[in-house]
Amino acid sequence: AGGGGGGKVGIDHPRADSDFWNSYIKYVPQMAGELKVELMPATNSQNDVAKLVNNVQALIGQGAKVIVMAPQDTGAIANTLQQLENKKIPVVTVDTRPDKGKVYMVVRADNRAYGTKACEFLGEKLGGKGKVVQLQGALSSINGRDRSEAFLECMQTKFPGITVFSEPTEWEGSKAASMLQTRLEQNPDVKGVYMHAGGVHLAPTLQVLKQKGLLVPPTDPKHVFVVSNDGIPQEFEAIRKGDIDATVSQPADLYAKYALYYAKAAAEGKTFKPGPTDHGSTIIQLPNGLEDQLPAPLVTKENVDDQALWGNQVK
Amino acid sequence: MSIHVEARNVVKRFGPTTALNGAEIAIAEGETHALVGRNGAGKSTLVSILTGLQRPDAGEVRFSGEAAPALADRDAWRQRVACVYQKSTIIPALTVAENLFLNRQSDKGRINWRALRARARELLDTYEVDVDAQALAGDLSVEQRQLVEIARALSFGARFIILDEPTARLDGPAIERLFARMRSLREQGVTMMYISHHLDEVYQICQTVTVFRDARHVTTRAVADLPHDELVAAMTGEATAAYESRVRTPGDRLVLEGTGLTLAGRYTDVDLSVRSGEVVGLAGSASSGKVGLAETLVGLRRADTGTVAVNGARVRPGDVPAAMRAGLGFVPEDRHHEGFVPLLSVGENATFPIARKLGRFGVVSPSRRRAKAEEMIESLDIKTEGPDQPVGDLSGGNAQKVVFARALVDDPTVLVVINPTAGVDVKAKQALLGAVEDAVERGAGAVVVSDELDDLRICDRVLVMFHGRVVKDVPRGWTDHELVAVMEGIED
Amino acid sequence: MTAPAPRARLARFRDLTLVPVIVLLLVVGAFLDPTFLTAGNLTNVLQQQAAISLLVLAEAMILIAGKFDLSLESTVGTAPAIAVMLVVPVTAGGLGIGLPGTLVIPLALLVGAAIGAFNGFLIIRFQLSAFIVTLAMLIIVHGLLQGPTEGKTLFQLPDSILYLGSAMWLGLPAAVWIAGLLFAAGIFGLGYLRLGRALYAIGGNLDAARAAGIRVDRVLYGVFILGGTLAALAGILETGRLGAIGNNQGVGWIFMVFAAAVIGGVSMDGGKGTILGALTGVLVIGLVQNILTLIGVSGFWQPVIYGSIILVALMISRIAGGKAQD
Amino acid sequence: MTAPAPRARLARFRDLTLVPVIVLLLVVGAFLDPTFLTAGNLTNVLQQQAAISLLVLAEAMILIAGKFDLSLESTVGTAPAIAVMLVVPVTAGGLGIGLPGTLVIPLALLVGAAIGAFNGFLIIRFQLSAFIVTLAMLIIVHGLLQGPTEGKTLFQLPDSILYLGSAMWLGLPAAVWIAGLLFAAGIFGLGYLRLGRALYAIGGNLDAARAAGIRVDRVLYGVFILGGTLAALAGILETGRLGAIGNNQGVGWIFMVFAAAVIGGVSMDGGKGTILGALTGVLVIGLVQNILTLIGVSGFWQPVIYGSIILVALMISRIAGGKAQD
Ligand SMILES: Nc1ncnc2c1ncn2[C@@H]1O[C@H](COP(=O)(O)OP(=O)(O)OP(=O)(O)O)[C@@H](O)[C@H]1O
Ligand SMILES: Nc1ncnc2c1ncn2[C@@H]1O[C@H](COP(=O)(O)OP(=O)(O)OP(=O)(O)O)[C@@H](O)[C@H]1O
Ligand SMILES: [Mg+2]
Ligand SMILES: [Mg+2]
Repeated sequence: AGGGGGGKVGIDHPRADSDFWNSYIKYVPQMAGELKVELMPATNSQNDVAKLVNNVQALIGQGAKVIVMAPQDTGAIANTLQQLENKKIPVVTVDTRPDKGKVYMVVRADNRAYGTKACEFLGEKLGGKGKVVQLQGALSSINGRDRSEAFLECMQTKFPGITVFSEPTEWEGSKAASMLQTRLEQNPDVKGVYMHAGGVHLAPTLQVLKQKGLLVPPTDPKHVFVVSNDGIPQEFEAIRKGDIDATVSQPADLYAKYALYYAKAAAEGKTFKPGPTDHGSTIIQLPNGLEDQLPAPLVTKENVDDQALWGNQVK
Repeated sequence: MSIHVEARNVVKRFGPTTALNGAEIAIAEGETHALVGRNGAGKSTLVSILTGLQRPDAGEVRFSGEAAPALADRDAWRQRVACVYQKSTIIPALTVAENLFLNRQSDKGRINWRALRARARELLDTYEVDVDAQALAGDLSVEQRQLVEIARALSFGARFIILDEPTARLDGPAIERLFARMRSLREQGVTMMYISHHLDEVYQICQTVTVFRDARHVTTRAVADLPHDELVAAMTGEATAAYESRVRTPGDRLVLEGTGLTLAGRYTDVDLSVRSGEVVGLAGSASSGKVGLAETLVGLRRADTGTVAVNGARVRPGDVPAAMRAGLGFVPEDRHHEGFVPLLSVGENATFPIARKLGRFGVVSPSRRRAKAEEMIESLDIKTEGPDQPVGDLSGGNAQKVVFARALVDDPTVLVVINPTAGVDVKAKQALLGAVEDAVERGAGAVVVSDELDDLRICDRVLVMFHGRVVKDVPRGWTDHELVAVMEGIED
Repeated sequence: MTAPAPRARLARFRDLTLVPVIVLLLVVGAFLDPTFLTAGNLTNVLQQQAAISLLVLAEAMILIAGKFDLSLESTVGTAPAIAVMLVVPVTAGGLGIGLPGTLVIPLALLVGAAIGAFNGFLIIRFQLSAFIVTLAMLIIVHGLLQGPTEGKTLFQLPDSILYLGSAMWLGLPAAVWIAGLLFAAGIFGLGYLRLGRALYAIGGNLDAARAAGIRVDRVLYGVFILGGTLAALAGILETGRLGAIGNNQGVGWIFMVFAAAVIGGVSMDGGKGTILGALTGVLVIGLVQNILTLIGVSGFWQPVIYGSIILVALMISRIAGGKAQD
Repeated sequence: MTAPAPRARLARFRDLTLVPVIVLLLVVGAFLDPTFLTAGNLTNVLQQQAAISLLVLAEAMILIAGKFDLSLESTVGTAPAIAVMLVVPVTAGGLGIGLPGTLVIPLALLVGAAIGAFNGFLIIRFQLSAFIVTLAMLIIVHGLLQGPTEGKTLFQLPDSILYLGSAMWLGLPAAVWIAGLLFAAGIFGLGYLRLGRALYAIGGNLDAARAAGIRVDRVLYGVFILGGTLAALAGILETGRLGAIGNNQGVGWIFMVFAAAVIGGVSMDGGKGTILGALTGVLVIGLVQNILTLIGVSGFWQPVIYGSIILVALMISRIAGGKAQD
């Protein structure tokens, strides 16, 4: 028995192939120490919901009393949530909101807000006209879809003068580079890029812009405005150099912290209500549980050195 | 006598080749009918049409006056005709029992394996085939597989049986057993069609013979009325004298020497030496170890103990390139298996051993290769469209000539040929034996490994092996009977 | 009366070369984690492997017949998804056709069979390379899931399609019973039925099979269609287990399927291997996955351990089998 | 003096069955989008295909020699990544060994060669099935990238490794020159070098090749090592193009590689096909991708169109080639 009361927390990590999730994975044991959560060895479902289901079964078998997970496929987890509910095991999900099945708390930043923020930033910089490219993640992921839909919706309503090209990259740098290169060839007047994942899209985008001679300061009329998404240190570096203009900082540290915070609370039998929280966020009511919507700040040259950003704390 | 099987005016084309061009055959009830012809004359193609595996482009097949069944109706075909095909139809990964009863393991429902084994054993006993019914067919020797195929064909109880070169891979006693079986079947009134390049077998076992040449029917005659040379003339379209082996005096130089060679399970303590200008035969019945020994001499196998020297220099064991560089050329046992690369051209297959001499810096000059290949095609009389034709498109005899070309291309001082004339027609056989003798006249020494007495006739002496040991060194002038007696271990 | 010959006896044991590996995994697993040997955990392993094992069964039959099918993995998601879309209303992601919900399982099986038949058509009729045809089909069939769903998960499913994958029969998941029964049928069929033996004949020597009167094309069509149907059934079980059809259902399975079949002794060259052997291959893979999960090996290093275990199992079956693989 | 026989002339044209397809794609592309036929866009297509084309070159040689290598795709990421980790400091994701940065390219090529040699060792020495060995190696080699990087992208790379993939020589990307030269070398080598012809002999009939005095094992080792090295070079070019080494670099390429080789006329059965044919296969795939991007086909339906085009190309090369594929 560890420090806290209530019992063991089982945690499944969704994937190990992106910088964002890797930072999250690193924060988890650190936060568990701080919050005195009795954490079981983490499992990793490698972006495969079938593996996630297997892992959860194993964690329960090993005596988990609370489960923390981040199902990348939000539909296919319904049965597992049902089983967990039957066994009276509360579930905290991180980053994604299951479509069906009871959850104790969803710890998530608003992915639709990412898309909207990126759209607003680019729309203003371009003065409401011109062409932008959206490098999408995988179309089968809810977060990718949320970002994509919100971005398109916002562009249509607020900046109807802007043409958007959406490129599905399957989270692959190689596809992103090829598609952006082709699109720039076809439309040399593209003036903005929104990348869904800085981890995979940042370097290829910069290489393509460099090759085309478009990697110039914002003051230059040839400048292409780039908004990224994730908030990893390399993006901050690029913002400082003026290579890109902004990124949405996905709070990897807060994900880890509040996932474990709510897991511990669940184990101790605490309950929460919708409304503002003590950490600058709001809890909203879902049909199948509650969701704590953590703030996801837009990082630009102005606030890139803010030490509160998780991207400035990794080293 | 009524006609049991008849093919009329059959035409079959494969792309540009016409395998059968208005071919006919009529086989009378109860006779054993030989079909002979040179390689590529269309014999096997007719077999596949007579057994319902292929549809003729034109013409018809009739059984006892009735039209042949539809191609899809395999059961009907199998009641009418059983066949030992030229190409093996054994499935190596299955047991002998299952191969014997393939697709008729049971009438319907569950297969009773125990009963199947019993049936298989019974069948093998009936035909005196000494093979374990439960062994995997892939573990059998070539000869045993052939016997299993024959037993299977006979087991259908069909009134008409086709045997396409069944003896090409059998040794003397096995052939005798097969013939005994065929005679007893004939007494029971079974009709047979028999294909072979061994014309003496035709005289031994058949009553009527049909000759095909260039995809057409040439003649059908009673065997008794057709002298040997007339038969050969019908096949080749010209008068051909029987092969006369040449006389020569071997030199003194030892070109090939094997000393104290032993390979467990194959051969034991063999010494062998070949002088320049000498042809040494290696004979022996099944499993005597002669092929294993020959493969060791050329580097395809590694002996457990003992050494091989070519032209006085020891050759690294189990190293074909080293043996070739030392001056050795060879024809392997099975041309399909080790003889040629079917997709590559005649020119390329023939010149692999000298590729390094056809250009500098690892480059092979196509024009020099073509020139060399044309020379070989000319000297061995290979029937081909040219050096660029893939060997896979050639008929068996011509493919074997390409394998000879490969062995001879580097002017070897030692030539080792294994079963040089297997499945090869009369004329090609003469050409190939002539090629061996030509090489020897140029000063090479040769080893001829064969079951065929005709091949061994060119040898200055024949080493007879029995159960892995050389039991006798027989000089020129032997009679068939003497040599066979030694090979069978009856006399020593 | 007659003692079986040593070779044949050995061949029978060759199916079971992985049994020592399985025993070893059970011992090692028990040693590493106390939960491992509990009935609950082992049941979970079986349930988790139930769907993929049907693909292994299908692939083993196709491989034994000397062919190849990569597209099975895509059928796992696409077949049930298309069936569901034909049934549910537009609001739930359907196509607006609205067939009765009870038809959903037969529809899914039908879609699987149709995919198999199309593969067979291209491979047998057009004599195209099976590897590359089914590779293209893997991409196309998956696109037939992504296209109409636009990447969205289908989660409002008719109850009937959920039942098989989630029900318990006599204390064991229904999926385990189904997989068990189908494997038993497979072992029997390929061991004792003429049709099953025909697969070995076709894979071993196609011309010989044809000469023996086996209707080669018909049998091969049958095997591709059966393969597609089994993949669809695997998809139904997986759908029931997960409660929804994600866009990635089945994606990436095919490698594990081949690994299981081959370490279980099925030859890539046709004509060799048994369904029982393939089953042991599935179990080895399932146990390894379970143990790695239980002991919590870092996700980053899992592939290395995993791949190495496949290599080792391969060597064991190579050494025990005694022959070169192809 | 002697005119080539009709057969041989036909065989020569068989390499070029995709040329009409390429012409058709150029026409259709020009019709659909005015940018398509510009020098800039076509250069982009070549640059985008440069890295993957090296894998096709490697795989074509391995296939012609009658073997198989799936693990090439993992080498594309892992070889440069390991080389980089040996060079950069720990803060940049390195292993803390700190070899000089100028060594990074030779190191990457060495890692690729070592992976190829290990594949060869398992396949040739242990006589294991190439498909399944390289499948396990695909997983393991990718794990060797994921493990030490813990899934992170390597962003801070030595300049030397970026140069080849991003430089321009005489107005064309260096990568295009490199791929072009290597293909020219491949066409020459497999057409006119003793060693190259040996690949055809080995793939066409291994035993005959051995009996013809070809050192089969040595040549096969060579081809696997060369394959690994080319994959590493592809990785270096890709790294330069993308400016970083992500954990997914190369992942998923292998299917496209096989598709390109096979529609280009290289047989999965060994001994058949040419490097020139494989090159036409790469170009077809590159042009299709480019056109789909230019006209902006919905991402959801792209796989269906894509897979169908592979099937059609396959049929065209089947009909033009005239023989059954294997
Ligand atoms: N499936 C096929 N495809 C193409 N050509 C073929 C095919 N089968 C036979 N041929 C060609 O048809 C001709 C006749 O062949 P067939 O096998 O009938 O000869 P054969 O008389 O049996 O010769 P052999 O004595 O060598 O067995 C040959 O030129 C052969 O190359
Ligand atoms: N690949 C093999 N592995 C093991 N034993 C073999 C193999 N091939 C042949 N043998 C056995 O080795 C012995 C000698 O075989 P070898 O082929 O040298 O004899 P042979 O004189 O050529 O016989 P045949 O005339 O029947 O071809 C036989 O008992 C044979 O069954
Ligand atoms: Mg024949
Ligand atoms: Mg022999």
